Amino acid sequence: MSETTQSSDSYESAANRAERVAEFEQHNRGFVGRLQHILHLNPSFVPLIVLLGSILMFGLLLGSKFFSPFALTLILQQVQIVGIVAAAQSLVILTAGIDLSVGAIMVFSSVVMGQFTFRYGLPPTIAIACGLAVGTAIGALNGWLVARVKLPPFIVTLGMWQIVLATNFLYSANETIRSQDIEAQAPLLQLFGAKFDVGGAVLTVGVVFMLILVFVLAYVLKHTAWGRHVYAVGDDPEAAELSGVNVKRTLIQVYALAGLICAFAGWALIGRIGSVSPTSGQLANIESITAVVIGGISLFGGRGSILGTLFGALIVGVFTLGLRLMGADAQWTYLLIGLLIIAAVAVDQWIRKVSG
Amino acid sequence: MSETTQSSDSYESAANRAERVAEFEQHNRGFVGRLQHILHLNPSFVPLIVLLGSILMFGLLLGSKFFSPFALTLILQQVQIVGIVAAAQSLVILTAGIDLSVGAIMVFSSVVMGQFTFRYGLPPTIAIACGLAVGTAIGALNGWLVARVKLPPFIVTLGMWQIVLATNFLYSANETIRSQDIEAQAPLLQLFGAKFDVGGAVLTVGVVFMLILVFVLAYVLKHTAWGRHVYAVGDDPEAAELSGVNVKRTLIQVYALAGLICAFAGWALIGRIGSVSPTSGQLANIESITAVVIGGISLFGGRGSILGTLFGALIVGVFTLGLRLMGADAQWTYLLIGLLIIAAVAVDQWIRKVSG
Amino acid sequence: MEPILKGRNLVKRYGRVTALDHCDFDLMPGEILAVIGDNGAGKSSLIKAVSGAVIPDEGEVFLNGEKVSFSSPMDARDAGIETVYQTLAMSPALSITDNMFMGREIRKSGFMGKWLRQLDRAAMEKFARDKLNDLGLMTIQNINQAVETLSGGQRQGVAVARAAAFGSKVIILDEPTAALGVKESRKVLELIQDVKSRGIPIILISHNMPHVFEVADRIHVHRLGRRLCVIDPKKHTMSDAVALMTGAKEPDAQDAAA
Amino acid sequence: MEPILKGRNLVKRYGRVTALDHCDFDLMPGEILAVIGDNGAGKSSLIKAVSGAVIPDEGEVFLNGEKVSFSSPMDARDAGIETVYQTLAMSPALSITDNMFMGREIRKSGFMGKWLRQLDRAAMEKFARDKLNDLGLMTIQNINQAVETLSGGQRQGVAVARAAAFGSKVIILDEPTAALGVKESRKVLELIQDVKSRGIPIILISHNMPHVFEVADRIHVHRLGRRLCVIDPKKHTMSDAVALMTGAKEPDAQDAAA
Amino acid sequence: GGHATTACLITKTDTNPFFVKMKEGATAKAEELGVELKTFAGKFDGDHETQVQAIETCILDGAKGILLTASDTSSITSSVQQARDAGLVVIALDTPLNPIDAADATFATDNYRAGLLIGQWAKAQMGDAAADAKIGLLNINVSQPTVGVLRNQGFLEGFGVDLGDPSKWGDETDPRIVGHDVSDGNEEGGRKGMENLLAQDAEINVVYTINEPAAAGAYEALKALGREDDVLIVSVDGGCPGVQNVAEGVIGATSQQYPLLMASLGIEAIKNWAENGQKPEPTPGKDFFDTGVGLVTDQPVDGVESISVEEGLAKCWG
Ligand SMILES: Nc1ncnc2c1ncn2[C@@H]1O[C@H](COP(=O)(O)OP(=O)(O)OP(=O)(O)O)[C@@H](O)[C@H]1O
Ligand SMILES: Nc1ncnc2c1ncn2[C@@H]1O[C@H](COP(=O)(O)OP(=O)(O)OP(=O)(O)O)[C@@H](O)[C@H]1O
Ligand SMILES: [Mg+2]
Ligand SMILES: [Mg+2]
Repeated sequence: MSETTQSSDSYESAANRAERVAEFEQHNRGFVGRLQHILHLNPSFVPLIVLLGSILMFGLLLGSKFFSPFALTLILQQVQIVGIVAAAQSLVILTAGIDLSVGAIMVFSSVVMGQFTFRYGLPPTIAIACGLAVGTAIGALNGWLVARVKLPPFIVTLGMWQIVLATNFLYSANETIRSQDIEAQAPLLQLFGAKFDVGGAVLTVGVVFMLILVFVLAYVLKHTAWGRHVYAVGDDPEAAELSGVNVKRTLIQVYALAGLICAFAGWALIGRIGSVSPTSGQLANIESITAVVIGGISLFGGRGSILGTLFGALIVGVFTLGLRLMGADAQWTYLLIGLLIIAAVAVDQWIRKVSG
Repeated sequence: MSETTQSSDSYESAANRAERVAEFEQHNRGFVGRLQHILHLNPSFVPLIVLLGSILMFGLLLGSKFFSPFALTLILQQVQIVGIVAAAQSLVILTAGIDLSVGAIMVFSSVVMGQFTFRYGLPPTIAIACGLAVGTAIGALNGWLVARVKLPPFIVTLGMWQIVLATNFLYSANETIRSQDIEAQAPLLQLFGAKFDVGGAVLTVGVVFMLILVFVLAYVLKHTAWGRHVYAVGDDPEAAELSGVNVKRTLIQVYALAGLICAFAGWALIGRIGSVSPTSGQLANIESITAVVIGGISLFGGRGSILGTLFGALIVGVFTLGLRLMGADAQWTYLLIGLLIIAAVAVDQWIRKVSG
Repeated sequence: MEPILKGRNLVKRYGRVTALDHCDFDLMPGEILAVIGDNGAGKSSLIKAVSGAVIPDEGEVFLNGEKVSFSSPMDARDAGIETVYQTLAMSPALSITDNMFMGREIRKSGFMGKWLRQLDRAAMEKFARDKLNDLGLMTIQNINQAVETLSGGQRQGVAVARAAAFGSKVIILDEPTAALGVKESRKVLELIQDVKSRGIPIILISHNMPHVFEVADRIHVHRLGRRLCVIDPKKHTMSDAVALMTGAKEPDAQDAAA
Repeated sequence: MEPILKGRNLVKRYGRVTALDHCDFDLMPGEILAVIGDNGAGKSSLIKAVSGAVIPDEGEVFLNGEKVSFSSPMDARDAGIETVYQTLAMSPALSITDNMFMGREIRKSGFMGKWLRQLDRAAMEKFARDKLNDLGLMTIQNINQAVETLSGGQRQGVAVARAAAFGSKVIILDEPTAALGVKESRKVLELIQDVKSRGIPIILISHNMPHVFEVADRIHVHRLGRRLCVIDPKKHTMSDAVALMTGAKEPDAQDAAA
Repeated sequence: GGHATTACLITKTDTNPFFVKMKEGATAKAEELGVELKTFAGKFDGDHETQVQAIETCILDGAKGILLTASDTSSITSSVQQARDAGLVVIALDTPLNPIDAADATFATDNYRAGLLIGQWAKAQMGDAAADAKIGLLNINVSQPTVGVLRNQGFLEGFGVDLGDPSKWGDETDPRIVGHDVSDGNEEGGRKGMENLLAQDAEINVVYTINEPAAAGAYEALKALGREDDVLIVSVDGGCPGVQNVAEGVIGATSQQYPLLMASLGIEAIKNWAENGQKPEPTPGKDFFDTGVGLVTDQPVDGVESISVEEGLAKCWG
């Protein structure tokens, strides 16, 4: 059928004569333009701006009371547990999942660490390893149910939350292990509470751990193949599967890693509150999800940056302390935090829109 | 250029010679096949099967204790509040949103109804109207923030939850209005608690309201244009917008309607617990979302049926009562409910898969 | 003659990418205007800008000589402009019928429709079935199938059927035959002729030159985000058109002015 | 000669819809096999069944004469079968580069790559840029643009570039030029010839008859979920092909047997 | 065993050690008396609905009596009435209902008195310095459940602060109060709440806490600043870890309650009701049966009755 072939070729061949790379008018940018451009490329800077803005605001309102090294490091210390858990939550949410069991895994891991040391007399290192293993295992089970049995993450982790929390209470018999006992017999459990001074500011190992964790995860998500797969799975799991990502394996890994991070949060929790208390961490779910969403990660998966989560957690921390310092009572603080969560995200949206 | 036109036409015209509607082999179905087909067309029957299965299971385990009219209507009574709230939640989740403020709206509306009657001495009808209006207004505000300011529903309703709850505590001064007082002075507030006998089974107005509400909403969602728009908005808001749905208006209406339904739930709550208690309803969020998800509505919006939600709420109710009757203590009940939530959804998934 | 739909100096930027670069556009009453251009030239952006789907950063749109500013596709639809977008704009989980009637559902007559606002499914299904048959989409076995279960071409057919059935002033088709089979493409071309004979002007974006030259009255050549020229298919060859849109050839003075 | 990829008696049902109805399929080594058929005939379902994207309800697939049962597209890819799906299978929020290298990313050499598993973005970007230039997709201004911001044709170009770059045994293209411009389509056809000259067989699904007749060695005509016949483009006209696939003509006995 | 007497124990939560002990006491006593015991608990402090459902379940289950620590003392009365109408004896444990005679009997600690004792002790302990003390209060949560309010207001009364409305905390105007914060009654919340209070005023020297876990958390916060030795922490509950903390100087004084006693008395009463149809009598002069409060401290002060840590440890419930 060469005649038809030619006829089709005849006009199409006109296309091959010349080629030029597209060049559109490049409009000039001033400072604002450049800022917009930076924000456009690094959306996690948006919550950073909100964070800096809120620090500035409270700084102006409260002066040195707020701008003291004490207050500022206090925020970091208050945020550390939520920050660590929110890092785990970010991973899961990036895959378009959600993990309601983070708080339960955290507190159960800490209980395992404590009880294994005190009830069974294991060396703290082993007990801690067991705690971390338990957290990872629960996470992996979540992942298995989500990836293999194809259950919705919300349901899996909701069920797991109840299961782990109930197990936690049944196993620990609701008994607290006292700070003094831990200090005397297994100080390693309190490692994350160890303090050191950095120019007047008191940091704890837990705070440093949180910061390192977030930066390591940011690196992994951005600069390794695994990280890209996490985004792809969250973005469109079908497309990811078709284009060669082992979606199931990635999901299981993400949930397991989230479990491990929560177990670390459990260890950090012992450092923070001194004791091992089975009733801790009941708000960790909602607080971690809040941090993630304020930080700009989409609950529909695949979009956002884990640095944003850190800023999100800090924004809430700044507001909470700032309001208390301004003398708002507990109920009013609660109300105002609600307002400010909405406002923070509204500002965030607005900046994004402006930076187009 | 008629010559080229013809050349293109010459072979394409071959297409026009004959036409036949496609007929593929229609494979025969037995009973199983027919069941599969029914389930395929009515996915909300799947949670119904799980529900019937669980009633049967507890019936076999507990005998007449469970199969008594009292026990079975007790489940309905225990489920009514969650059922009503879950109906509101279903609407919101169908639009790919989530409403964490449902519980707060519910109690605050009930507090408004109670305080307006007792603090300001308004006639109960007016106080109730005010309560319903307040609920609707809060819902509409949620909707406005989601639709117009384009904030994520999770954040909007999280913030609103805190705001409304704190307002509730501040306004009510944490004071309970006692059942005896309501009975004496404003029995209308307890309307939803009114009981009537239907062949040994005791039903309340609240239960009947829940059932009617669900069926009305099922009708609206399936058989009216507005209902189809709700699905379209949840499915793909951009496509819905492009194909002529007023996405913003629909969203605002959905959230406002959800607020109104929650306010009705607040009224029903007074009927159920007799008094107006500002500390009620703190678990309404999570319980309503659980019912919705067990009922098979996708958290990503646009898929599922509100009848499923009713069955989802009932499944949890059956499990809870059944386990309590079997003497499981509280933590064991939570643990088993956790397991059963996962199992219920797993069975659901499995039936769906088999009915392909 | 005054154009029925006119764009002037339209600009749309996406971050660093300029999709429309001070672009003009004219659609005359009753004509079929083809828009051709390379991938990424900005054709879809152009029709989105005139149909309310995106709001241009600069520039103006006129309908029947009057300045309009559509803030949503609904505004444009209410003004009688019906568009098939390249992405098709359908709700995947909803049925074919639901999608076709989205936003203009038919209600039952009588009490059920008036007071209970019940939809007349039977009427809508029949209408949908007929329109699909007109397009020769016979392989669609079930009119209540969810759109996500349709083949690529079937989906496109549904979108075209919707626009053709409801457009009253202007119909815009962005690559309506891209995924269609030979037979179905033919049907769409017939449909376009048919719509034109009803006096409704059409904008057709297509990469299929034979189709364009078969039906178009005028051809708008789009290049690098703007209108390069408008040519008359009776005076130019397909090779000319292709050479123009790929930049191999400069337009004649009078065409560029057009 | 033994087919390199063979399907026998493939069946795929979706609820009430039968997409593949005891369908056979053969791809010979080194050939370009075109698959044509009406919209909804089951062409995409067929190639999904042989590339692991769906698991057929019945029937068998053979690669190089050996029975294979791919449980995921990854299995097929590992066996050297690279596919461009009609839906393109790209992650909208990720960049062009990320999408092209999904699942086979290049790591940096040395410590950063070996121990910190850092990706070599520069190398990947260069490779991606080159492949896109080969296809003449010059209007893509920014290689790190998210795929969702590309025009329809640009997106398709990226998917084709990916398959062509990485396919080693079989390349399957499901309507690769549907959204492409004239120039870009030409480039894809050239690319197909080029891949064939490297000895890699290609399955090409297309509704564009001139393209099919230009490049195909054999044409598999698909109708109502099964292979109607296989024809030789040198012995049949386009009109024959169209008549066959639309059911206007019955196949000759020897073609139907093929 | 359908023939044995069935009793129900419904607690506010079963995560608070206090209620865990109450359940242990009830279980032990029930075993001893051959009573079949079913236990129920709310999901959090203030979870009223779950308690209502538990009462309904008990009625359905044919139980003879219910031991109840109510989350919402006035709302629960209609459900309680329903149970009593069905022939069950309902005994309020720890927290009296509102009105108190809504239950058949009440075996309770006086939470207000528990607060009062630690308030008086703290005031006496500080002596003259009490006049310009800086007080921080760590409550349970913003929904202000009644126990929390009673303990808090009791403490302030004992310390000599003008209460304002005694049915809620937070409306006092006394300048000595730095602030109220919430602790969720656990270590984590205790630490955070204390930090927030300290950020408002680092000079705080008296801290009231809702319970001993919150006190332990507050202590950690103070320790982080090196101020653990100049602040007086008082608390309520008297669990063994708490009393141990009194011994070690973490907590200055705590008001001890006796959940085991309440529970075992309650079981006995139900057994008695089932077999003899008799209801328990209140403590003479009170409208409830007072199971008593003991102030545990090693630094007794004049005018406030207290018991030593040894005694407290002997009676503690942990
Ligand atoms: N939402 C968006 N965000 C960023 N860039 C965009 C967006 N939409 C389009 N673009 C860019 O604008 C340019 C023009 O795109 P457009 O879709 O208008 O092209 P087109 O002419 O329709 O191409 P095709 O023929 O391939 O459909 C492209 O370079 C594309 O990458
Ligand atoms: N996931 C699915 N669920 C239900 N039905 C489906 C699904 N996928 C395909 N089908 C149906 O199977 C039939 C064959 O579809 P397929 O996509 O294979 O057609 P095709 O030949 O590729 O058509 P086109 O040329 O339009 O791409 C169609 O009728 C379609 O509606
Ligand atoms: Mg386009
Ligand atoms: Mg196809």
